[in-house]
Amino acid sequence: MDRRSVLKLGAAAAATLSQPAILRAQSSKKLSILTWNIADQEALFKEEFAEFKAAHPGVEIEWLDKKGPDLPAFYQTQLVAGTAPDIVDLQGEIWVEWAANGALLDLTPYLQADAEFAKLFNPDYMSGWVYEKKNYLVPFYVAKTLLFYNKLMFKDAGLSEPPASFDEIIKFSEAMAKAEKTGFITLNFDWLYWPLMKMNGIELLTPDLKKPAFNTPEAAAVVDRLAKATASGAINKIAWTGRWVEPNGAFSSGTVGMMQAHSASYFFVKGQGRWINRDTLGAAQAPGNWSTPTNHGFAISKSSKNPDLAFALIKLMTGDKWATKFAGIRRVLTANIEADKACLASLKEEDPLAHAVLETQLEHTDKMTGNWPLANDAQIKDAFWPELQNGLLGRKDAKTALAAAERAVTRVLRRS
Amino acid sequence: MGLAKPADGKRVVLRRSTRRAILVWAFLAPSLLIFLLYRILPLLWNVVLSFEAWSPLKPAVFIGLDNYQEMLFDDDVFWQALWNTFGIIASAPIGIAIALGLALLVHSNIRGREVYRTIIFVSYPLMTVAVAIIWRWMFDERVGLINYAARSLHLVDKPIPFLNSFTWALPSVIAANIWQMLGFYMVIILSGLQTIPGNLYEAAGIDGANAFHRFIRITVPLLKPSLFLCFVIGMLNSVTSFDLIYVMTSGGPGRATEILITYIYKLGFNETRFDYAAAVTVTFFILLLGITYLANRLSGGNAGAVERE
Amino acid sequence: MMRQRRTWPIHLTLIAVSAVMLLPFYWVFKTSISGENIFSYPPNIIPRDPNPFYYVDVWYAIPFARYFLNSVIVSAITITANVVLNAMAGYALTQNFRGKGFVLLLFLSCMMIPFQATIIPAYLITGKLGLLDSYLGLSLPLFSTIICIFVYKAAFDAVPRSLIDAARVDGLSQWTIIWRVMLPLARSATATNVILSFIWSWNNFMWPLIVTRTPEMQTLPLGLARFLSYQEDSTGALYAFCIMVLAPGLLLFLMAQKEFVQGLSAGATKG
Amino acid sequence: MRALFLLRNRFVWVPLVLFIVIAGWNAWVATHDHGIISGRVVDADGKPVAGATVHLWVFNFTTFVEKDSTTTAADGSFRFTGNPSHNIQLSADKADAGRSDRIPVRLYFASEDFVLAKPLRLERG
Repeated sequence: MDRRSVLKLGAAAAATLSQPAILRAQSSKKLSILTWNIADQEALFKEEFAEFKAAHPGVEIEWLDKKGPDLPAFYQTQLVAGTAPDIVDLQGEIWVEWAANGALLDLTPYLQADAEFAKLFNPDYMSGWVYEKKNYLVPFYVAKTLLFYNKLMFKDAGLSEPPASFDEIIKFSEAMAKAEKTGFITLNFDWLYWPLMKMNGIELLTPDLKKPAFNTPEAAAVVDRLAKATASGAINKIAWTGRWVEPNGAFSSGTVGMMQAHSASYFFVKGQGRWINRDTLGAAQAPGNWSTPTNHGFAISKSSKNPDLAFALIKLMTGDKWATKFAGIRRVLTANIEADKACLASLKEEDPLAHAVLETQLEHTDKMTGNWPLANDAQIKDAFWPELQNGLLGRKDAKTALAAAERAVTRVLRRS
Repeated sequence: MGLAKPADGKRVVLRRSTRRAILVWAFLAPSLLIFLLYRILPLLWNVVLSFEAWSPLKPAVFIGLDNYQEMLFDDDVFWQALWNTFGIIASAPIGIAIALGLALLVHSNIRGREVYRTIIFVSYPLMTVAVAIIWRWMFDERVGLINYAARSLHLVDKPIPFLNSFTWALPSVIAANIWQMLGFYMVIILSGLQTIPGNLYEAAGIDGANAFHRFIRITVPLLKPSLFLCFVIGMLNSVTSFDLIYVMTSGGPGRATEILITYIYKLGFNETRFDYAAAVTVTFFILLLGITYLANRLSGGNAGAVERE
Repeated sequence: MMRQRRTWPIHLTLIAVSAVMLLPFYWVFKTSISGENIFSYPPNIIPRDPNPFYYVDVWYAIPFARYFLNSVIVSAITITANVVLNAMAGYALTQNFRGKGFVLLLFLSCMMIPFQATIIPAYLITGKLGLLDSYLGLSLPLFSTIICIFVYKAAFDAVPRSLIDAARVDGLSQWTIIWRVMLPLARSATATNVILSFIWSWNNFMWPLIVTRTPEMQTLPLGLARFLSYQEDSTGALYAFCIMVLAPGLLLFLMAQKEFVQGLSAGATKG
Repeated sequence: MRALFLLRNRFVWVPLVLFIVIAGWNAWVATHDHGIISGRVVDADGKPVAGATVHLWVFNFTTFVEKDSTTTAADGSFRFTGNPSHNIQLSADKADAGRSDRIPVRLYFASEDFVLAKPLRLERG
């Protein structure tokens, strides 16, 4: 094989291989939608898209799905390259930063123009998507933390009711902890542990969100108690080190008394814990009814060429018909009032436990915490959490840890 | 794509030396192009960015050395990550030492050496993400094999939460890294051993030098190039082993396993601070360059793969 | 060669080490075929009622065949490119020419640039080339790798000059000499190139994550990563997936390991 | 002769073996994926039950949802066609004869033809 044929080969290969990208480059009436680790619903989405295309002939829809931790990285590279998907499904508070930086489209005009549609949703959840009086997202599916408890372990420890106060959480945990067993565990990403602080009246920042407010003697006392309880094994260490699989796995192994987690955990736990049924698993509100949401909502990229189409698609996907279908299959609440009613109604018979869990998601929606509209939420989290972790795991004493955290957070706040 | 035209003057009549030069550069061109596109340009991009304030949606503003200033004087995470990185670099020799020992054993012509070599090497080709998953679980506090073994042998009475403890997290990650690199080191060292003429040993044997002396006087000096190569590749492999830490601990607990590469990634993609991340990147690059240079000097210069006419 | 002595201590040590190297494999395999909840303690050493159902789950949980195909295609492209480009570069480096030292230095410093840190610009460049979300875009950054270049350089250095001169006298062109004389003699270097570039492209995680857009272009590592943060209990499936992802690499390695190790050794010492 | 020699090269025979195995497996799948699930329903004392309702539950994300149902024939046998899944459960009930517990069934590939070895046993209460 001589030089020329090698070159030909190379050229040919190059041509064919770069084809797809080039083709995708054109085509104007195209919507691309990026979802957050929910590839399991492909069938449903395909149906929805089909209906949408029927209503809007000539529109093609490109559906992308990325796993949780990877989606932000992906979306950012897309932003930089100016190829951001029209619609993006965002979790937690990550949207605020992009909204503040002008990556996302302000949906308020659309929602005002279509009051009927706006009314479909639970106002408390809806208000979670507002930054500087502008509404940037439409709820896709919602979840907030609750307290799961292992009734078997409660019985063994002579306990009947779920804890009604922070003190009781600690007391119960100590009562249940022995050998392999520990009393309490919590998810810790996205501020999901914050109810523990809030129920002790601790605030992260001053009301104007300009200065840290958490470095107080009270806070130090709380962190200290948590640290001591962790050291003694009353609280499971994984509460402060695990991410998703570890804490849920630990709880579903039946050796942890209580778990503070959002409703999505139920299905993971149910899948793994053979011991779980109506009589053995309890679902209650955390003391003070405080909870931290991790909601999913649809936003529209400002760079979108056809925002109206994009909003139309969001409307279709979150409207009563499809929201109901989605809630039914995925067993989640959507903040779409009708859909959630239907979902709960059907679950009451089919899966009373799931019903009990999801019911908590619609109670006390006014008592949500840990979801501050901060443009630099991620940076504050990265500054705050590792230091708090030092305190909780007894590497530093509570005071020093909080002081260090305060320094770090102040730096972030000063920067922006 | 990539295949540039080697313009060797078959038809055009040129002086041989010129033709050679053209051919050489033509042959180098494609590779150089790739490195230019995916290594050098990105590096320059980082260098420029490190003097600016920029986020994907805001225009870049020149801010001089502010990023570097913050990094050096106002960011303890950077220092933590830096020390951890050093820790990992320092661990490379451990792996190399073990590999050297194994290589010597395998090198002594015993039966089944091929089998041993294969087994020891087999961990290298594995996908790092998978390795990380495997080891995250080997180290697991409750059901990890290591804890299980330690407890059944009554070495410990309480399981050790390796990846969740500030003291153990980094060593655990390092162990996993060594586990993966061991075979690679060994093969390179083995090949080094094979190049050592046996008669040298015989001569030494006649001089009555014992095994240890032979090792110190003959083996080690002649292995320098291989050892250097091990160190450089091993170091680069470990300090850029992003997947491993990303999956095993993602830098935690606290910042216990945060190394520069993971920190750079977090700065960029979690905190959208590409400008600051660029500053760290540049520092990181200079650091690696410096260490490699030192290692080269220590191994008596011009060693290993660097250059050889 | 060292003096012969009792070999059983050596065997003992090596067997112990081998055990350490192999145990993780066994443990993962065991879990992937036994349905037990891995959070139960104590774990059993031998799998209880082994079954392949986790593998079935994986197969249907993601479009495995598609991801697999993508990985294979990308790897194939990368391997071809590596063999060709590295052989060329390696050959060039065997020649003496002005600026050689500089090139060597450049190559070496290129090794020091961590790829994770260059993702954004690399992404932009790939975008400019119009290669986003295409096989070529996925493999381009790995088209040429420094270590492999040195492996080839070493192999070519090993070719006796006399042979080449003889060929020249016979009036063979540079090109023919490379194709007909050098490459055949550098077989082990080629093996090394094939395997290393395969490993690197097959295991590549960060780059595909960023550069692929549509599900149709995803590669296996991305599928693997997806299992890490999945809603349902997928731990067993996760390890099944690990096995399924590792198998091809291991197979190729075991098949070509002899040439591979040779090539690597050559590169390491004569490099 | 040449061919035989080639077969001795592991880069030839390993892929070859793989190919044959895969081809064989696919052939098997292609001929056994009608999604036919059949079995029998008996009552507490093992007598076949006619006219019992059998439910086919299919795994969907985190839960099993009812995909299909049928009634048993005189000999207590039932037969589903077009089962799409690889991870299903079967249960039966009849007004006067009680209900069976859900039997999980794992298949080696989606919509594999399957015959339930142990009949579904209806229990009162």
